Amino acid sequence: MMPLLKNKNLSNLSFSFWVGSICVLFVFLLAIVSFFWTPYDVTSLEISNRFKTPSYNHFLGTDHFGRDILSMIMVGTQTSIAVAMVAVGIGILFGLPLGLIAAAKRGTFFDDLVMRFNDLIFAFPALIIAILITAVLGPGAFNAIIAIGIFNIPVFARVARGAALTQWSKEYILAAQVSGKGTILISIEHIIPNILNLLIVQATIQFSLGILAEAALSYVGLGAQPPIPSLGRMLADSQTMISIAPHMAIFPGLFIVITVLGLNLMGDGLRDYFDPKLKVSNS
Amino acid sequence: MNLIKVNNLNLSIHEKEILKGLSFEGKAGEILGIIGESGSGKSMTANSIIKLLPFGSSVTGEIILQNKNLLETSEEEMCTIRGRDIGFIFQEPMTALNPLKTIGEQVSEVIRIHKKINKFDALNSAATILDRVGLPQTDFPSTRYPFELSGGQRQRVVIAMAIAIKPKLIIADEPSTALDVTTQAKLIKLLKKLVIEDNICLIMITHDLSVIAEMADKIIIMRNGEIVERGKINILKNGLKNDYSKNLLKASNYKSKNLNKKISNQTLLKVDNISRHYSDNSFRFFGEKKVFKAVKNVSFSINYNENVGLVGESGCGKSTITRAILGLDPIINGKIILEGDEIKASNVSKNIRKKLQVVFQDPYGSFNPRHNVLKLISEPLYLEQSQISDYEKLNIVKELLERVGLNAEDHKKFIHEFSGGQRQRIAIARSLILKPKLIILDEAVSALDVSIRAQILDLLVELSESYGLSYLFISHDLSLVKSITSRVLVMKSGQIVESGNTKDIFNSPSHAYTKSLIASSPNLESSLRRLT
Amino acid sequence: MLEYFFRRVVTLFFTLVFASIIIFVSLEIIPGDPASYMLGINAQEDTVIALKKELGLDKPKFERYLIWVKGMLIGDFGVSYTYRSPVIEMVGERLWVSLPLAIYALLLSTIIALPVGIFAAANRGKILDFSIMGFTQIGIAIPNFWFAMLLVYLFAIILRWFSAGGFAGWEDGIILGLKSLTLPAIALALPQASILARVMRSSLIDILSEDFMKTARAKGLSFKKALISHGIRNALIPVLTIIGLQFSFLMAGAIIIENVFFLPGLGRLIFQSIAQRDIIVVESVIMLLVFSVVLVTFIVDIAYVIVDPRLRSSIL
Amino acid sequence: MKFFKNIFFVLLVIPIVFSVNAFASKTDLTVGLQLEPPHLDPTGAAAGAIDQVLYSNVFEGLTRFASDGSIIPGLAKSWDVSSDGTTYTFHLHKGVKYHDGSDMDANDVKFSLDRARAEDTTNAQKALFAGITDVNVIDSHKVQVVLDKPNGNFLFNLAWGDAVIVSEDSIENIKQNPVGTGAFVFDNWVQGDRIELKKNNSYWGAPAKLEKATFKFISDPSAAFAAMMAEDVDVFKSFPAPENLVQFEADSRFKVLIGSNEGETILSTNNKMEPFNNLKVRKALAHAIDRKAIIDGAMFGYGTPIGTHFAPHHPAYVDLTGQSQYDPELSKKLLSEAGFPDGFTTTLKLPPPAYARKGGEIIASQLRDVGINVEISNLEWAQWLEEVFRGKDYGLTIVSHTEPFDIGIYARPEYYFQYDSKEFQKVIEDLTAETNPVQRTSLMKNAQKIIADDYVNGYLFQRAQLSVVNSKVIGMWKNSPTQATDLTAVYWDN
Repeated sequence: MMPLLKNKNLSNLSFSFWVGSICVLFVFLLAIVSFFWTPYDVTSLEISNRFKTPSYNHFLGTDHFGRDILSMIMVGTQTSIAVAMVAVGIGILFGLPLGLIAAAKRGTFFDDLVMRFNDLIFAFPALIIAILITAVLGPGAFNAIIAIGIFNIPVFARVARGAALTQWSKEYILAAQVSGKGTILISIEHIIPNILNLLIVQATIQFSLGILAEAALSYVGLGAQPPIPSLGRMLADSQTMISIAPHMAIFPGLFIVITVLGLNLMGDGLRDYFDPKLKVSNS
Repeated sequence: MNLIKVNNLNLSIHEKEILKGLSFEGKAGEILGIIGESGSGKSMTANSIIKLLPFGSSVTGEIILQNKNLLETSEEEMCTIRGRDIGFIFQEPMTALNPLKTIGEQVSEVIRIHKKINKFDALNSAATILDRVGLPQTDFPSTRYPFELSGGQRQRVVIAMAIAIKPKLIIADEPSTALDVTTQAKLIKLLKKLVIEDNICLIMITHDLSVIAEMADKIIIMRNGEIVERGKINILKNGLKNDYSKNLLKASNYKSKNLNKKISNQTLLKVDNISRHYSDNSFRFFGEKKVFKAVKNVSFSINYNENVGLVGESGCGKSTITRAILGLDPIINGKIILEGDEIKASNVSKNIRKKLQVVFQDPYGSFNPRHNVLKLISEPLYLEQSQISDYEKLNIVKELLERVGLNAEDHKKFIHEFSGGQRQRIAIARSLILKPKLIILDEAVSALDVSIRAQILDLLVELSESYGLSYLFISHDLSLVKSITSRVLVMKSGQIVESGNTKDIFNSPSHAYTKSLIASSPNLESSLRRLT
Repeated sequence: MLEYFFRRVVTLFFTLVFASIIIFVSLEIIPGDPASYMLGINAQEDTVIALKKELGLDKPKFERYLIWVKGMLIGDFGVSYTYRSPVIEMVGERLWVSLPLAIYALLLSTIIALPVGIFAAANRGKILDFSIMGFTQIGIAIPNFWFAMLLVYLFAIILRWFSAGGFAGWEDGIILGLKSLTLPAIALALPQASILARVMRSSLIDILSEDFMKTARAKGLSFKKALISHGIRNALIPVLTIIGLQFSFLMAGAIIIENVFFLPGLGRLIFQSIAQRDIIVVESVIMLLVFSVVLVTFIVDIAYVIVDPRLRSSIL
Repeated sequence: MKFFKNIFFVLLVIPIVFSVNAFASKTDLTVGLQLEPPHLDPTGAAAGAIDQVLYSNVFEGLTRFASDGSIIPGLAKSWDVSSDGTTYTFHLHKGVKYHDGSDMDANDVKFSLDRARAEDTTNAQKALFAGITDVNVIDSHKVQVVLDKPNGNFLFNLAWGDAVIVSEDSIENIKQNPVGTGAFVFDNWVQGDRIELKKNNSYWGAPAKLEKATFKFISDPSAAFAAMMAEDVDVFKSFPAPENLVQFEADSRFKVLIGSNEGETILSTNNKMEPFNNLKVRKALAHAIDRKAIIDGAMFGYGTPIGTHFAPHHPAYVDLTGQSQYDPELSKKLLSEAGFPDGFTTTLKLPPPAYARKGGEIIASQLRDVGINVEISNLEWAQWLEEVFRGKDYGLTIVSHTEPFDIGIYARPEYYFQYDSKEFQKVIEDLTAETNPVQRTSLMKNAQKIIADDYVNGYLFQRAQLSVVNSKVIGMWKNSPTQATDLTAVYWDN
């Protein structure tokens, strides 16, 4: 990211970017802290202490097993972030090369194949495929990653291909070809750096979608398994208790919203920054 | 009586001064030429008159159209003035029309905005107007969509919209720049005709002095938002006082120092009967594949130390030939031979590549924006078999930078820090680094302002002499070819229709197409000669 | 045109064939089978085998695939393993919930989003635009099932305006039916409306910077009129894609919302059938959803051609 | 603003308008159930949901369960047993008609029993009929059933939903259109939503008091809560969210029925797997579990602790919970003795019901306290059946065994706990052959003790039968000796 920012002024970053960054930073910080410390142990239950409303001892109250909701959220956020991040990684790892090769071989059979493959995956309702995958492999964080990751592949393939195509039509690519550089070298040396900003923006969007997807999967019980807390499962657990302990439903949901909102705002801010044409203040 | 009078017009956008104290006026039946290079503020002048300015603009001064100060007119009233009293013609005919509406709808819309008239009648009068601008209903029914028309035809539609309710003032902002010369000539004729017939005041904005010289009655030369020269058109003939305008005139009338090099009679490049077809790759069930024959059986050769021009209008197949010679696209028959080695797209050896370089048209798109100049210029060194140390690389690049007229320390900078002309110098430096035998200059100076264009052409001439280079100089502009090539090839629809000694072709073209090309290119020299 | 149409139909067909293979194979490798599920923990091994035979599960995989595909081609989707009733009937009944819900949600989101998006684009850069965009960001960030829970909590448990779930059915009148679909439709529509409003806005802003918008102004149209007569129609093209995608998303994506509100729709059917290993139902429903996605894309493409004369001629 | 007020008003009025007829004497009842039956043939699937709707309402057997779990005559008004205990002669009620108007007679009984025990039957409880060697029609209302050996459970077996009498004529469409002899006639099934029954006006016995009964399927606990609160349903059988019962108890519109059912909830243990093949480890497991915490945490206090696999409301029940008191220190000691001072790692595979999922989390936490590291994986039923039940690929699992009187499963060494005790198998063999009630009781007590001594499984609790009922509804069963919602005697009190 740094080389992208090199020639630009950070003060051009929009207000929404900073708001988003603060949200994301806050959530990430909580998640990182939870590796070392949480206010309470999330694996030990104290049934007699259940359904406590927010108080000094438990900032966000306790759940139906008497666990501290703040601690649960901290660790749950960590799970969400990990799942979504790796899923985005999968998408980039497979999608980017596919898209780059398709763009380099534009108009060929391979290109067509990649595009048809994309269409095929897009034709499946995402959640249902995720359910199928977890039904085949069994529920769990790892399989949730695969299920979400698979849908990221065509997304990145499409973005990379589209962005790379505009680069391929530019004359500097011809100049590189005239300098004897091959497709792969050109893709690495010229294409990737020039489409990186689009990829970063897409990655933040997919990241936020991944968090939502992870929440949805664990809400239906297909995400990380207990005793690992996850925000989606906390919501699922709270559902029958919403009339007795609404705080159990409100806080985990709020955290999902903050995380996703933060990432989206950041992504938007970055997009405006990279592509001033879209900036609001212009014309 | 002046139709329009602009008094001390100042414009700033976001606190930045764009226009400084402009004053000028125009009479009915008169063509006022505003000329200036990019960034001179000429387009903003036009936009100020119709008050369609970007967010954050502030204007002071007076713009008086028929006793009404437009700057004090409400937006509501401006809506009734735009289109009715002021017609506007934009530069980009390709995008100036709404793609989803027929040309008839778009022309009739102007009428319907300003006159109470039903749709049917409006469409009928639109048809008449389209006929008047040279789009007769028989050939161009008003149910056509813009995409069904060529650039020149679209520009006629834009003109039709501008003159639809016979406004007294028409502002044309670079109306012919994006068009081929033959089309441009016809459009200029049309505009002149309309000015006379409707007694219009036409403000013609352009960067091209030769266009202005051919049609304008009065002229304003702008630079950095200021008027540097003004007067009757005949001031172009020895009446210019300002240095800048003198230079501009000189550059527009560019003649290179006479080419002073000995052309070898040995063949460097031989293009032998090549063809290239494009077809859409998609699988079809019915009918044959649509095949577009971009290049049909083209043959020519270039000798050592020879500059050859290749001229043709857009879409004639020039770029296809460039790509074929560079080995980027396969050809379907024929051979391309460089110093005895055949260039095949599937496998171009490093050895061949080293002899062949290229400079492209677009000074912005020709460089990877994320690399510094050192890396950009030294990229072709990839073709050198032997390792070149970074130190050596740096020295070569520094030397080249100075050779093309830039500062040696510029190697650290990134491409966005340079102007268009400087970029083109960098592109030339890049093409020289391997000391190639042949450089293809694909519209290499077309995107540059005239004054800079002259400098680059000078540089190219000088380099070709000192390095013993051969050029294949590709251009749509005959006048450019004339000055730096000794032989010229004229191309039309994928074929070479005429070729021969540059002077001979200019003096006595034999093919009808060449004749029309020469006739329609605006010729500053002859225009000036006509002036009194 | 005919050829274009024909080619699109062929791609559509191949997509469906591949989809059917993927669906069949993945469902084959899911552990568990419907026979043992139905017979429970006291069943004897021979009973399970007998039931498998009765259900036709003893046939080779490839043969079963062919039977399934052949059946679909003639409109016979087979008989549910657990319910023993024709799949097509079950799906048909569920469609009467899912389809109205999807349309309801789509209408809601379109009716809200398009004006909001246009409004924001017309006022871009102003505080109003800024706050609208802020709201849409929040709308996108809210997980719809959580939003659904909050709706239930507020409107069903606290205010008791709506029932918390279930579907009243259409027999007792359209109003009652719509009433039970209202909360789910709102929950579904919120993120969709947010996305749509954003797309509408940015698409319109793109169009506003086009040269022809300036032409329109130069003709004497006011900003508002130029926006309406030249901007919106051009800006609608990308919006159309999103609406198309949303429709298929709403059909399938309602799965969680249907669970929250306990609506007997396709999503619930699929969930339940996977749990019961009623493979033939799962296969057919997924196939139907894939088909609807492909079909909607197809329709959107055709709609493009109708809206955009450039495309109309390029495929002639 | 006014517009919204109007809408608000309309929305308020709609339910009032529709509930006007509630003031008249109500003869229709809506019963909420969590699970929808897959189809409507009680003799063709294990799903308890089928019996929940149809048992005794639509279909009847020769004998039937009474609300207290005792066996009473059904379609057979009486029976004779031969002295060797192998031949039963059933005397059928006369004038019994199927809902399609045809007569029910001895041939139907023969058909039903022969169908259930046939080679290629798909009856989920085929074992119930395993001992039958012959079914003979003596006359139109007399049937003789011959067993290979005496079976003390035989009349009990015939009371199961899987043994109901069906007609040969209607068998083909039974899954969609069940035709029985009961007090209610199947009327309509809106799949995914509800099943409607209506009163059988030509019922052979005491006619139903309700004209119409609707079973509405609401699987989601919070939706169930809301539906009940909104009085969309009048009765919720087996209410799925015990956490919400407090609110119903506090509300005079409702009453909460807390009864017993046959669900022994146990921590099933793979007895053949290391280290659970070690008695000490199993004993350590038993002492590591705090039943009260589980009942409180998973069932919100509703449930009875058990110390063996037997229903506490059964007369022969022995309270053996003292043998496996919560004692983590003892548990750790036992683990050390067994050679696991640092504990070990095992799997806990949980089926979908809340008692298993929530109980599992609690047990995992309790076992962690004594050093046993538990990896939880949540499975769907189909997966659970494949992996755990049939594949025996598990260390621990939690499941509720809902079949009535099912201690006999411990005598099956191939059963998924893989408990193989010759002593226990002998006791069950004797019990099956024994018809003397006193002897039977003593054998049952003995059986309970053996499995408790062997700590075969962790015995957690007997599930409570929790139903929420509109306080004006009279006659709902409190207990659930079998999965049934007997509506034949239910009525509205005005």
